Amino acid sequence: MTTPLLETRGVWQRFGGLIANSDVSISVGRGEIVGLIGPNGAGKSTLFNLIAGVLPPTQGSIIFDGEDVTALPAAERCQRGIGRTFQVVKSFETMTVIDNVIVGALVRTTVMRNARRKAHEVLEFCGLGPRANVLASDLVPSEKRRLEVARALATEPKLLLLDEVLTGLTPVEAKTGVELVRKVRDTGVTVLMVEHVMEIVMPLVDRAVVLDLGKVLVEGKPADVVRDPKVITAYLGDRHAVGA
Amino acid sequence: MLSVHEVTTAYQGLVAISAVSIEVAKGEIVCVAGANGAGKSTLLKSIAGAERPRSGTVSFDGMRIDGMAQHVITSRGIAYVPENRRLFPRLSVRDNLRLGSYLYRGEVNREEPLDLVFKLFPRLQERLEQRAETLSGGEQQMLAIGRALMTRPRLLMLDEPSQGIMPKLVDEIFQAVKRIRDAGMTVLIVEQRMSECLEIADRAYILQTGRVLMQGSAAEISVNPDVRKAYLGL
Amino acid sequence: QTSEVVIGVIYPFSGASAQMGVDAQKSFETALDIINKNHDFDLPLAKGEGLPSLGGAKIRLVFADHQADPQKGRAETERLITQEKVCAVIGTYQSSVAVTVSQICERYQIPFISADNSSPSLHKRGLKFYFRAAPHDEMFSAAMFNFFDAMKKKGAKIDTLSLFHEDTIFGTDSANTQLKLAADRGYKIATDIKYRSNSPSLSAEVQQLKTANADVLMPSSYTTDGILLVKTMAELGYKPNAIVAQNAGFSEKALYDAVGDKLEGVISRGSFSLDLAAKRPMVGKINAMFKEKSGKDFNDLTSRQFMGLLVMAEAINRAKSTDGEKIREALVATDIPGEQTIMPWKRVKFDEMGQNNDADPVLLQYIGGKFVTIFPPQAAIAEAVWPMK
Amino acid sequence: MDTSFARSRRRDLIVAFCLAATAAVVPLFVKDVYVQNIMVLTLMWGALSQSWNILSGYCGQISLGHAMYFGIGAYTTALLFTKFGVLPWFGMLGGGIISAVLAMALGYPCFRLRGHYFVIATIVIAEIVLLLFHNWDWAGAAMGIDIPVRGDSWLKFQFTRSKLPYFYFALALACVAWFVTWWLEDSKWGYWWRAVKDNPDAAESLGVVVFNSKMGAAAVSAFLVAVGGSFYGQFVSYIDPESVMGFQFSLLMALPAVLGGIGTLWGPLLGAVILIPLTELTRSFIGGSGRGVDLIVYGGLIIAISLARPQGLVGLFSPRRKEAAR
Amino acid sequence: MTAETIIQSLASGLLMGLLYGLIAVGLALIFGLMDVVNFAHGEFLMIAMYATFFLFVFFAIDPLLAAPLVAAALFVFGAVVYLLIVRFAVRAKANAGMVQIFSTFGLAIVMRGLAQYFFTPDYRSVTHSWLGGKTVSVAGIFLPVPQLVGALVAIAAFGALYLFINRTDFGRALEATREDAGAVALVGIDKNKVFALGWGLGAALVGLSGAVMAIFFYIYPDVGASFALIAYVTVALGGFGSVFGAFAGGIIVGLVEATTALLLPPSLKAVGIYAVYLLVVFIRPRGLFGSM
Ligand SMILES: Nc1ncnc2c1ncn2[C@@H]1O[C@H](COP(=O)(O)OP(=O)(O)OP(=O)(O)O)[C@@H](O)[C@H]1O
Ligand SMILES: Nc1ncnc2c1ncn2[C@@H]1O[C@H](COP(=O)(O)OP(=O)(O)OP(=O)(O)O)[C@@H](O)[C@H]1O
Ligand SMILES: [Mg+2]
Ligand SMILES: [Mg+2]
Repeated sequence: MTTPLLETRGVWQRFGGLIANSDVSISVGRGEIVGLIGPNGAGKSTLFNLIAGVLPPTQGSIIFDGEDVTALPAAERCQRGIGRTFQVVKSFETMTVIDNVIVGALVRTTVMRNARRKAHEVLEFCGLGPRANVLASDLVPSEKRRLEVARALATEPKLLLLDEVLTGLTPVEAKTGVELVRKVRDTGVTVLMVEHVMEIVMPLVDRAVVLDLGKVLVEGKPADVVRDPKVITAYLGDRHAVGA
Repeated sequence: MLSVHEVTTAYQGLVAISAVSIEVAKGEIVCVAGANGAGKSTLLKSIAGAERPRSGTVSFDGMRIDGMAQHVITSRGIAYVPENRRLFPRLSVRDNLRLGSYLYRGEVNREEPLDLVFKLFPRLQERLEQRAETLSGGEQQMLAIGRALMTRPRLLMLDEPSQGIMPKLVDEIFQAVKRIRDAGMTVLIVEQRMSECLEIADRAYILQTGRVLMQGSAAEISVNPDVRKAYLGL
Repeated sequence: QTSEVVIGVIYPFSGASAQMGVDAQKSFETALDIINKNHDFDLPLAKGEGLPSLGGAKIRLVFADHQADPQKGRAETERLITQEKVCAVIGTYQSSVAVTVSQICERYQIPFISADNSSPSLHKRGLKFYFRAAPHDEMFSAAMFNFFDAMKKKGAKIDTLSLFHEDTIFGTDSANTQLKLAADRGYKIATDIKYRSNSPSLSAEVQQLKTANADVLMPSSYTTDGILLVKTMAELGYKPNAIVAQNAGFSEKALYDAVGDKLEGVISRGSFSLDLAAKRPMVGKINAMFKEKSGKDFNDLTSRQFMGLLVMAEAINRAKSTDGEKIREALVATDIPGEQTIMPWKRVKFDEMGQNNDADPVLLQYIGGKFVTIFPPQAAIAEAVWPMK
Repeated sequence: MDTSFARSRRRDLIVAFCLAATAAVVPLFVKDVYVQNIMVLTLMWGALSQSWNILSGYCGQISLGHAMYFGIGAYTTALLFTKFGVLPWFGMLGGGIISAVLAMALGYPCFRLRGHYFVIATIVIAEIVLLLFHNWDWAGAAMGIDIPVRGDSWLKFQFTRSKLPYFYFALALACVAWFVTWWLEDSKWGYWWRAVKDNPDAAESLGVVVFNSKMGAAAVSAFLVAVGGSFYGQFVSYIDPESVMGFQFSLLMALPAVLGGIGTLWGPLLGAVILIPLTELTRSFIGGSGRGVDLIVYGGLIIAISLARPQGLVGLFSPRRKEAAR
Repeated sequence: MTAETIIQSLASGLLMGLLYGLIAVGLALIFGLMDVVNFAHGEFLMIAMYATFFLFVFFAIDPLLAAPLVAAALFVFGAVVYLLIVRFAVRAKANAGMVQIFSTFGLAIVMRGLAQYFFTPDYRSVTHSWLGGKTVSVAGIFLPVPQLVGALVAIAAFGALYLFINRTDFGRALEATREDAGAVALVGIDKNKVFALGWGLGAALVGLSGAVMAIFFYIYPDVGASFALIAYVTVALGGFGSVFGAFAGGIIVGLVEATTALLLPPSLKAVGIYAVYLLVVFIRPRGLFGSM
């Protein structure tokens, strides 16, 4: 593997007095599935926002695909291949599901026919095919999260940022979700995901990065990470100490 | 305490739950589980008055509450934490919590449940002045539960409270639910994390495509082989 | 023979100037009464019923609302002509609407009497079917300056003028005329204030008037602004030497109801004066008829509207036809002596542009709660009180 | 799935063609100029509202200052013609281009504003321009511009009595505005605009350059509205600031779209077809009373329609909407 | 231009500004805080002025005494308007903003029509009142008493509104309902009651300003149009969500208007106000003190 696909170099984010990210340097290699975990409020979603270009970092830089994208706006980063979902879903409520996805597909093509075909493919892939013509506002929360993924996939990203898209699933359903993410990776997409459900994270990710209080706490193979006492005290709690 | 009898609720003609009956006795923790789209949330909405059942009755403390306005139902002692939380995004954490005790305005001890809330979620106490919309996902969930507790409910209905909560806290939340029950409240909880939930629940219902598939004591359900296969993936 | 002659009357009946339309309606109805019923007045068509040379045909008026919008005025005129089959049109209060209404009348060759528009530009557009029996602002303003000249001769100090005018056609036109006359006759313009009509406040404007403190304040304002102007002047302690107003608001009852106590001695131009009733008793009687309908005395506007219909009806009667071209010819030939009007005019006779240059304006002064004619001398019944109050 | 979508698009086109063809022959049977006048106004307001709808309906940037573009179109044409003898057709184009450029220039600072701040900015800017025209002597100031009509001429686009040429122009304008909307609706822009309207943050994350999308919508919208304004100036042959730039024109432009269905293909035309004849008829037949009854009726209907069908009347007709709602 | 002119202009501007503030205070509640568009604000003012006028004509009640009565009447009116019309407009799922604009715009037209029908389009004035026409003069600067009183009422009204919004649970409930009308039921708040009260209060404040305005302004069915836009700009300039902002907005508008009239032809007065609004929001997109 050559250069990593994504690198954050000493990234800081402050909100007034609150430091949401402090000196975060992580890297994600091509084709990896990396789990970003950590306590509530650790700064995971904030880091996603910095990578996707919603906010400029207070300090530090973001390197994507070998180039410094720190100054680029979100739309430009999407065009370069960063796809993301929002933890608090942001569907286009007055549009149908398929139209939501078409918006994503239009980054890569301006031919409507192709965009539409692409959108249908992605919807089938995500299991939303039957809901294609429903208004997004009529979806239930779990479907909306899947729509977020579908939309992001339609932009044909090189890097996909998934922010808690597999929550609220029964363990059985979660397994299908895990399969889905694997399939995504198999199409050549690198995945950086936030998830709190260990049953999902553990089997899925190649590597896990643990954030705590805005800083990288530990980083490594998932099996090692969950055994780390620091992670257990800060994040997992006792039950998982035993379980893992 | 709560009795749902043959309730059917539909969205624009599309039936989401049909003839669902459940009972919750005082002091119980009852868990409702089921696949995505089974109708769990719809059931809670129908009880809370957020959706109007097409038929069937809902009684609380022996009084029919179906058809009542949602705010009246709340004032009768049912607190509902919806799946999407519905915080007041541009108000501060403090104001969100204060509004929770709106029904007790003017009373000296209106802030009483605050101790419990802060004990459960110390993070909220640190963030009192922050706008709710800028809280992290998990913090928002904490605030939603905290706000519901401020209404001093007799029946607390939680829709997937563990969603977006870190593992350490998930256990704490379930323990908290137990404590809440011990503090005298009754809890109706919808959860996907069935195994954890069943550990604290007294009884459980399983919904499938809008109907009650199974019901029984938590212990029974958790050892039922079908359940273990279909829902726990074991 | 036609038993009915239909005339279109187009005014604002809703919106900010609805009151003008409603008053106009009453005035036209008064004139209609006089034409269609038998009255013993020395006015054209008063005696006998209807139009004698059309076999006693009665006149019917169709009112249309133009809402002060030129496009609507246009559309309504077209409707009146093509659907209601009117043979003549009278309007419009707002000059901007008169522009389009007269255009349409021209296109359909239907005569239009501009009863109460005073913008001088209107008759200079080379329209063949446009007629105005009443004076326009150049004539009115000329009368004012004639008056100033006369007062100066008598020793009054009149050197500087303050113009205060609103920003629609009426005010702009009026001010332009006054500026020109002032330059011609050697008066100095102390300040020329153009303000936005229906402003919520005029304090800044009044403050500037006060600073300029000219010998004469010459407002061209509609009723609303007139009321606010006078109140604001009182509040800011500005008492001008004299006010000579370009009519409009300053001939409206509403203004004097509101601030009449502060206006003792104000002078306004006009084409009508009730004190004419002393010389011509029928004026008083007709005024009474109007007052019964509207609760108001005739003022400058309503009297002109009244005359507009009479002049038109008289021409139709002479034309012996409801054909537009024939009526036009009859209008061109109109020659009604001043005594057969309710106005202090010499007579009604149109020049080649359709303007009646013999409609002598008068200046009226508000004294003791009513208007008295003070100028020109032949019409005056009292000496001007100068300075006011 | 795909084909059903294509089919409904094609159906829209066929329906539009049939409607336009029917409309084109109507004046051959309806000769009454008053009725023809109403038809011209209906088509014109339909076209204007359709154009407004592009920026405000599809892209969600509610503008209540579009009268400004309308007025600029009218003034450009009238000034060029009366001062320099430039034919109205060039004036139309010029007015359109000036408006489009102005829309983008103003968009630059304004599109940062959200919600009511934006709406009020649009109102206020239009009001400033109105006041400037009111005080601009060269452009006639309050006196306005009286466009001399010498006789029927297609070249000078003026006709003394006949409404037919105006009718066909208005019809063409409505068709163009409709077609542009139809065409853009299923294009990159159409999707971008709707995305921007629903959730700009999400749109941005999907590669939509929100700012450019708004600029595009503003330019197209302003251009078409200005052409409408040019037409109106020729049609009325007299313009003054109040009668082409007044705030009420901005509201009137929005109203058909809102009543018919904002952000929909057919809404503006449907709204105009109902609203314009209604306003004209109420004014003509009950307005002359001077008692304000026409206002009560007109206002009452606006309240009733906007409350009874907040999503617009178009939902009553369109099968596609129902499908979507299913 | 003398110093006296400038001082007088600024003093008048300040008083006028407070008056604009007074007219805007009701709007600051409904539009600024509750985030509901009321295009009929000017017409609310119009009926308040008529109410004052008729109380004066028929019962010889001085506008100053009439103020509380008018406020009470308007309170009822506002609440009724909310319950009969606005309630449905805010409920609309599809394009709620436009539905609010146009249902209240329709209401404005109806109100004007009704006023014309019942009161005729005549221009009315309260001819004599305790304060009308009175002026105090301080060192050559004239301060009209009605406007002075208006200014005091404005300050009091803003103070009361500020305390009300920031110190009471009702104020918080109002904000919560604005944020998510569907969610307030979760804490036992009846959104219709809260908003009806909010509208009632907003209208009552308009009632106060109407009574003050009637002392020195003319009254006719379209009078509201002169003030509506300025009131909107005032609220937006100060920033949505801020009571203090609307107050400051009013003062700024008054001062800017006075200053512009000194520098430009007075017919362009309003341009100054509008330009300042644009300038402010281009620099601060949330207005001066806005929170939303
Ligand atoms: N705009 C903001 N202003 C102030 N504080 C903010 C803002 N955005 C985020 N924060 C704070 O920054 C911290 C990090 O938030 P973030 O959303 O990144 O957490 P997270 O790791 O995603 O947590 P979770 O797992 O609960 O979603 C939180 O404490 C949050 O309250
Ligand atoms: N607002 C709505 N409009 C239309 N259909 C809806 C709506 N809300 C829910 N439904 C439908 O009703 C059914 C039941 O939904 P519900 O939200 O009750 O399921 P759930 O069991 O809570 O699922 P989840 O685990 O995803 O929360 C689903 O098929 C869903 O599609
Ligand atoms: Mg997060
Ligand atoms: Mg659910």
